[in-house]
Amino acid sequence: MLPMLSQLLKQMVRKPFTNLFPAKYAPKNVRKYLKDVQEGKAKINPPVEPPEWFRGKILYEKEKCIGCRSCIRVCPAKAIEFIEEEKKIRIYIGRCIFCSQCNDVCPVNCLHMGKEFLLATDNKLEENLIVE
Amino acid sequence: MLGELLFKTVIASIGITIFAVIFGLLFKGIDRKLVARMQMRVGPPIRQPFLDVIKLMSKETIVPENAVGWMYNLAPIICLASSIILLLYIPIGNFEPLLGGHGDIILVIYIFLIPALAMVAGGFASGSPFATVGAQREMITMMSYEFPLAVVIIAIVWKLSNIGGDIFSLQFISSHPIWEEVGLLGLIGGIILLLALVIVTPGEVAKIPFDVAEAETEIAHGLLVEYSGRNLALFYIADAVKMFAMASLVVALFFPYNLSDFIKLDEIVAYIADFLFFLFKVFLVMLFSISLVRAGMARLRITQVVSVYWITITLIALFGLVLLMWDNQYSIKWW
Amino acid sequence: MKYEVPIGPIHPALKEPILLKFTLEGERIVDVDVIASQNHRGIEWIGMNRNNPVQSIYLAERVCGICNFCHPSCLVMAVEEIVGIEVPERAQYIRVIQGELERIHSHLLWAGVAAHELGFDSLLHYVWAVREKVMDILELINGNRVTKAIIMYGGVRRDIKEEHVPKIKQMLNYYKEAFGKLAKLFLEDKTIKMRTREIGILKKEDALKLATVGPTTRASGVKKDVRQDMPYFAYPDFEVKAITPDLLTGEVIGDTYDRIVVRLLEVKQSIEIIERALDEMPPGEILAEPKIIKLLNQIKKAEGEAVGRYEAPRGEDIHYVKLKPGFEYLYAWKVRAPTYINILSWRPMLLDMQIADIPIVAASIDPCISCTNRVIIVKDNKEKVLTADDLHKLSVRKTRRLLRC
Amino acid sequence: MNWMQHLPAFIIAIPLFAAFLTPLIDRINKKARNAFVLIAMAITFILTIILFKEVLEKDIITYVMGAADPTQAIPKQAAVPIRIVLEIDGINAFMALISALISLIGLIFSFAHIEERGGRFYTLFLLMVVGMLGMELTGDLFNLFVFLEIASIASAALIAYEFRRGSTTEAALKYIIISSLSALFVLFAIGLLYGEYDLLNMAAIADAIRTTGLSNIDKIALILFFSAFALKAGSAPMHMWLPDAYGEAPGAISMVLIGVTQASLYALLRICFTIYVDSMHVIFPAIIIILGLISIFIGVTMALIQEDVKRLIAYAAVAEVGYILLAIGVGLYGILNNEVETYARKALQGGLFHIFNDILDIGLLFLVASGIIYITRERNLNKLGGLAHSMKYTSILFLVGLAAVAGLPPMNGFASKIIIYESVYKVSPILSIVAILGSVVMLAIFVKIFHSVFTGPKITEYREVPKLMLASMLILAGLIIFFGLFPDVIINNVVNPAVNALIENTDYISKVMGW
Amino acid sequence: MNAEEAMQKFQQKGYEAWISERTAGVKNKVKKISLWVKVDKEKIRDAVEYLMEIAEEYPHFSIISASDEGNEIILNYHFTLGYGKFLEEFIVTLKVSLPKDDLRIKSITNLVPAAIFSEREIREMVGVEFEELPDKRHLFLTKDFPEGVYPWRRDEMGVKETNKLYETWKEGLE
Amino acid sequence: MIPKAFKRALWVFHVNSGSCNGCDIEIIAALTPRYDVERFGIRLVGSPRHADVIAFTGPITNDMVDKVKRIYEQTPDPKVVLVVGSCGISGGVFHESYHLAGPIERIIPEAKCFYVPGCPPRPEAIIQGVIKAWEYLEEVEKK
Ligand code: SF4
Ligand code: SF4
Ligand code: SF4
Ligand code: SF4
Ligand code: SF4
Ligand code: SF4
Ligand code: SF4
Ligand code: SF4
Repeated sequence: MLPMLSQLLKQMVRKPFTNLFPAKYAPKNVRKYLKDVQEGKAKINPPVEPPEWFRGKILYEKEKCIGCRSCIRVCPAKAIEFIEEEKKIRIYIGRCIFCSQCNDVCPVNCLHMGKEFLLATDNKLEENLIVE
Repeated sequence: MLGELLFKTVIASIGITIFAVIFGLLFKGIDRKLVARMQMRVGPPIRQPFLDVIKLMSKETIVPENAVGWMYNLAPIICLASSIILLLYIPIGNFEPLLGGHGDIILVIYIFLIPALAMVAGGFASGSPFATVGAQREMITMMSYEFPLAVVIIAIVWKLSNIGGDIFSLQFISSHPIWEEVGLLGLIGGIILLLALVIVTPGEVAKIPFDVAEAETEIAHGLLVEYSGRNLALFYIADAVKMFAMASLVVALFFPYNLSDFIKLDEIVAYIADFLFFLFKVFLVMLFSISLVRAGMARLRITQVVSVYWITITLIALFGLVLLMWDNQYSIKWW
Repeated sequence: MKYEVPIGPIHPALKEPILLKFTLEGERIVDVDVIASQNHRGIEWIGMNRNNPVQSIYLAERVCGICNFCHPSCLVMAVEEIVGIEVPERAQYIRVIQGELERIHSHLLWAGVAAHELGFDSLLHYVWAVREKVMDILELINGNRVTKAIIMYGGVRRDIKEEHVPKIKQMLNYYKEAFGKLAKLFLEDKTIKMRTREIGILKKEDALKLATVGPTTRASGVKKDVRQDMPYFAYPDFEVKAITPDLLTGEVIGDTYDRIVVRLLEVKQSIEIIERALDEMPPGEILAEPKIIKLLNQIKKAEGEAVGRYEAPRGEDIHYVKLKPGFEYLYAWKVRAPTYINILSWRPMLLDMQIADIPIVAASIDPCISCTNRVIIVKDNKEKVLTADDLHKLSVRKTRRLLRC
Repeated sequence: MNWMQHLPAFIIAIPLFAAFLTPLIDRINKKARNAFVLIAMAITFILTIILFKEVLEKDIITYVMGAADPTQAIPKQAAVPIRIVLEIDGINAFMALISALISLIGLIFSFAHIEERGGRFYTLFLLMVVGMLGMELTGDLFNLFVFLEIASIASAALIAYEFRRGSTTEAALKYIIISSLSALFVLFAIGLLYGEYDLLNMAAIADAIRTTGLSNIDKIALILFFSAFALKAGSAPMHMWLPDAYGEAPGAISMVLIGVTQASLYALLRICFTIYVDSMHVIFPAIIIILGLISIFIGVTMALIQEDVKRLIAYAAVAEVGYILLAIGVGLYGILNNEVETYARKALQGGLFHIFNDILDIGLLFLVASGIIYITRERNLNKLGGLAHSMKYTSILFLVGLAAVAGLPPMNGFASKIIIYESVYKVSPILSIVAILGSVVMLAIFVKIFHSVFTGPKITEYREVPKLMLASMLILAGLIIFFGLFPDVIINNVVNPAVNALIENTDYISKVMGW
Repeated sequence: MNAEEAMQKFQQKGYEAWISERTAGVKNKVKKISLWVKVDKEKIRDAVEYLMEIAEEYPHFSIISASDEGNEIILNYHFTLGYGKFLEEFIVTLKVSLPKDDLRIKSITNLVPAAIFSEREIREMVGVEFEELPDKRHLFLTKDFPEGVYPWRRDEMGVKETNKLYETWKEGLE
Repeated sequence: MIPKAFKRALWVFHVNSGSCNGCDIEIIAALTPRYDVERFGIRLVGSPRHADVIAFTGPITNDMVDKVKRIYEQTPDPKVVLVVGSCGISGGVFHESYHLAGPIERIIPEAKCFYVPGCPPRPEAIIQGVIKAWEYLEEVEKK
């Protein structure tokens, strides 16, 4: 009649399914914790491993780019801007929708999807979010 | 004498308030943790309710412009105060209830209504349609569970009246566990009554499947929809205290046994052991009648709440009562 | 008291951006109105005025983030028909697998949300924990848990590699096991039954008249499924049969419970389809024209119109596309998501039900207002001047309320 | 002290004279009239207190109108009392105290809004008080009938006081018909008894019945008395006139009318407990209990569907009468079964205490409702709303009344109801359960009214009710809370003497008969 | 009844009708069939009624789409027929051309209740007036959307300016 | 004054202001066992009055402007805004549509926003957005 009850009692004694990213509970002092992590004193539980084809923050090999603007033409979000002076491009990650279409179209393969995805910020134009 | 009395009252009320808030929130934390573990999650730390309360206290307290200000602000205070007062009447471990005395069992039933009423008043006072729907639902729920609850309590009292004494006091009831006064039929009756009370419990503390008044997905927290900051914190604590008190009441009515009744212990040790044992009993009651039930069921509709309580549970409880009554005539001892 | 409860307005995406206004009397629903401007993002307009067809694939993907494979598929099929692009066989199979993976994820998501609407959070957590498995597979083969970005005119953009196959198979086995448990938890639970049986009934005639689609219509006994009636991709090879609740329960009532049954059975069906597709998948190319710029020029020259149809998890998707030579954009584009048409069925389902039923009945067509459908208080304009007439109305309302509850 | 001997006579005489003087003073000055009426009423009230104390100390007091030795009930030359005799024991002193108190409060309330044609109003008011007190103090059946008639006629006139609203006249007519009907019953019953025993004095009749046993005529008389007083007390199923009368009466009259109905209740008590108790069949308490349950049920369910504030409260009053009947019935049942100490005493305690509480609680609600009607000129619940924004004190007072009626601690309603619950379950647990449930439903009803009248958006700006109104409500609320907090004080000092009087009925007879 | 027969029936009735096809499937090749019927704007209700008459089950209404062709607006009423059985379904599209100077047409909601959303949408998006349409509020556009602007039109009544709000996001908040 | 406990008990009100649902389902996913943000004291609440964080998903459509403003007003101070998804940050794929009213900081300039880019972002990224908010709250705490 209430099949969930027995299921719950079973699950209660089982190990939780949770991936403890970044720590089990909220640390008392986040900034100290993050500093400790940088200094190697504390450990961060890693996020679920992203797979091989993961579409994260774009990597751009600027030297290889020939300024053909194909990527700009196909980008559905207009996340790519052409820098006239350098004949290169600039990608705004805050606009990008991670479709990787620019990767496919680039004739010289200078764009790749990286694996970085922890991009949260309070400044949407910060350095980390602009790829040149 | 008056001075002493006053002094005692003040100390007692401060003491009981601190006790109620701490243990209420602690058990709420345990409840949340338990439910989280049942759902394969890690869940919040056990101290989370304390954090929630501290946070809410520091937040802005908005009074919506359609609300009746004084009532809107008064409701949470009354709600919390009456929840705390409950604990003055309920025996805790080996400690006698601070206020107890004649008639407190009925008093407790009524005091249980007051937090709910305060919430209803608060809901009406907030002047939002969702709060109004919530308040109406709360009233209906209240009327529904009160019936079986009354049956259970009266049945116990009626049974105990055979032995005489101050039967309308909780202290008396908990020092004369019903199980010792009944024969086989009465034992079954007692178990049935316990079952009814266990089902009344989630209704009394407004938890799934009877939390229609606050149904989040339906009416966005209903009654509480307009509350914020300090007021919300008071309701939050009141909810926790009420949950603790209700579980304690179940313990007092049906499982009043103390450890020291079975094992010989020193006085102080006995008090401590009994208290811990009491907490353990409360924990068990909460696990089965609140945590497990709220995790394991879907919310009912208000009409279903009414029919479950008025028909199903009341019939069950009445059946228990009838068994207890027969028990006198066809007494078969079970021990 | 008669009062209006707005549900939404945070609705969802696509074609069906919604604010529902329920008129209630006490707890009973007496009228339902739909206001849909909240979520309108002008998708067709963007496709017709700003985007080239390749960009529009990603736009179509975001008509709805939940089933983000169906809209692009629909668009792609229509354009392929006009331009006359032949899709490689392996790509057809990959499309089927993607579509069915999405169906599993979407139905499980729905099941969780439905449980949540019933106040049954443990079930939400359980189902979503189970769902993580398919999310992992989707991330594995697509690179993102949600948006797939996989389909392209003339094929798919990424292959399913050898090393992926065992992982997918393992997932399928996991789901075969989980299915029994899910069915038990959903279909045997007394409280769920109390809340869904005989609730939100859509009769077969209404289902036909209101042109409902997908599980909503199948639960009412209409055997309608694009995969069966007019198969696309590689579906003709699988001979899919439309699922109706009588397969399990022996009768069709058309209530919310039946909709749960249909969706659960469809999960099972999807598992079988994926299994066969993996086994039978032919080798070969996956994209007819890998050069995107060339492809764009080819589409730019094409002329014609076509209708793309796709059986999405929530029902049939339709895209009408018209191309004209020399036109950089789609000349005309009309998107019809399933919820667009299913929403009409709320009215017959909800009339005379209670407030408590709104969430689950509304969710039962899987409108993707799902978790967003928490009711938000939209307060009346602050300076509301009450006239004598208003007061009269107020009193009439109150009378009714008092008489009723 | 000599004048103390005449105390009972003064209690009736003072308001009676005041009633006749009021129109005269009214001609001179309205303020003076008000002061005069107030003083008369206050004196009466003080006298009832003194009387009560006297009864406590001296036991039963008898007073014979116009006799040389007014305390001697039976004149030397006769074997039985023959003149107009006032006989006071715990129970009627208790009732008189309540009646006088409630009249005083009602009067204060009335000052706030009765100005125009006030002379007539206050005369009627005082006459009603006279009737009520007379009924409660007399020891003679025929006098009882006379006072009953005085009270009925005065009340009917008061109900029709706001005759410009047509419905008041209708209610008054209904009331007068019902009253005459019951008076007729009473008169008939008196006639029967007089014919049989040649007696009118209650104690004497009781004595006679006791010695001769219950004859068929006695039985018929009992049934007649019973129906008449139950009708006047507003017990279901004879309650239909009550909502009309209470609902249409102006201001505080609704409240004082409760006193009048309770005077009938007193008469019922007197008949059952004093006259018939020894030879009564247990069917009678059973009937009383059943009537009590029906009253609770009907009161609650009918209250649920009312739209008029005062009518709604009137139905709540029916339910409250039900509680009283329930307790009294159980008490009587216990006495008949010789279970006095186990539960009958307790039940009677609860019942009598509840008489007091009922009048305070329902009275407070009536006053609040009248205040609201006075301010808003609106009595339909559906058209009221949002008053708490502007009438803070009134709404708080309403909350007090609400909690009291619903029997929530720490109000007096709880104190008496708990005694009722604790005693009646002995007869059957179901009685307690129904009683508890009745209060919970009542609570829900009043919360709903509270919502529809006081909360919600502000519709119109209103002022608070006048100060005098607030003052009278405050007195009631103060009493309610005091009784709730210290129920023992009241039970021991006020209720218990009355209970004793009911239980020890022979004392009454023997004292009056001069044994 | 298959698409061929339906086409003949419509042709007999004097409508211009034709069929387009597309193959699908890998091992099991099947045909997806669309039937297109040209309908005069006065006859739209007749055509829908006729459709209902020849269909075995209630014809499934899908959507109305629109395209702006310069001087005229073409409305396409998409239906599907013969659903429920493997491979028997086909699409029927009724094409109606409306001259821009008289954008009025009869509503079909009395025949097909499901069309109400579609008609409301077409009404607000391209400015076609549906006679006897029971509900004339906006469906997707806000209530205060400017009068006389129809997003799907390609003439001067369409939306010409693109929304520049999101172009300035880069410059920060000014 | 913000107490230390504040950041460990954030209650979130989620507003879909025109999103495609992609981000919304990831927010829900963050609540479910795999990610379980309740560990951090985070709860999704049904009324803005209870909220400390308002999570917006999607670009703001014309019709949502009022509602967004009102919800922001109804939320008691202190509060922060979490913008989940690229389209909320910059319009993403929907930019230039006639029916959009601009990014959130145009509508409520005084809000303190945290952005989580991604389309949709992974639940972990949303958690990281919360971590950013914690850091900010800690800074405010000090003052
Ligand atoms: S990934 Fe897509 S959205 Fe991002 S820059 Fe490349 S094409 Fe544009
Ligand atoms: S397509 Fe590649 S080469 Fe061309 S501009 Fe973009 S990045 Fe540079
Ligand atoms: S698809 Fe429809 S609802 Fe969605 S944005 Fe485009 S026009 Fe609006
Ligand atoms: S199921 Fe329907 S609404 Fe959802 S994404 Fe797919 S096509 Fe869109
Ligand atoms: S129907 Fe719901 S899930 Fe599907 S696209 Fe629309 S909003 Fe999203
Ligand atoms: S309820 Fe779920 S699907 Fe709907 S918007 Fe929220 S997250 Fe997305
Ligand atoms: S969307 Fe609403 S109902 Fe669903 S989890 Fe969130 S707050 Fe609860
Ligand atoms: S960011 Fe992407 S996934 Fe998220 S709501 Fe916007 S379009 Fe959808």
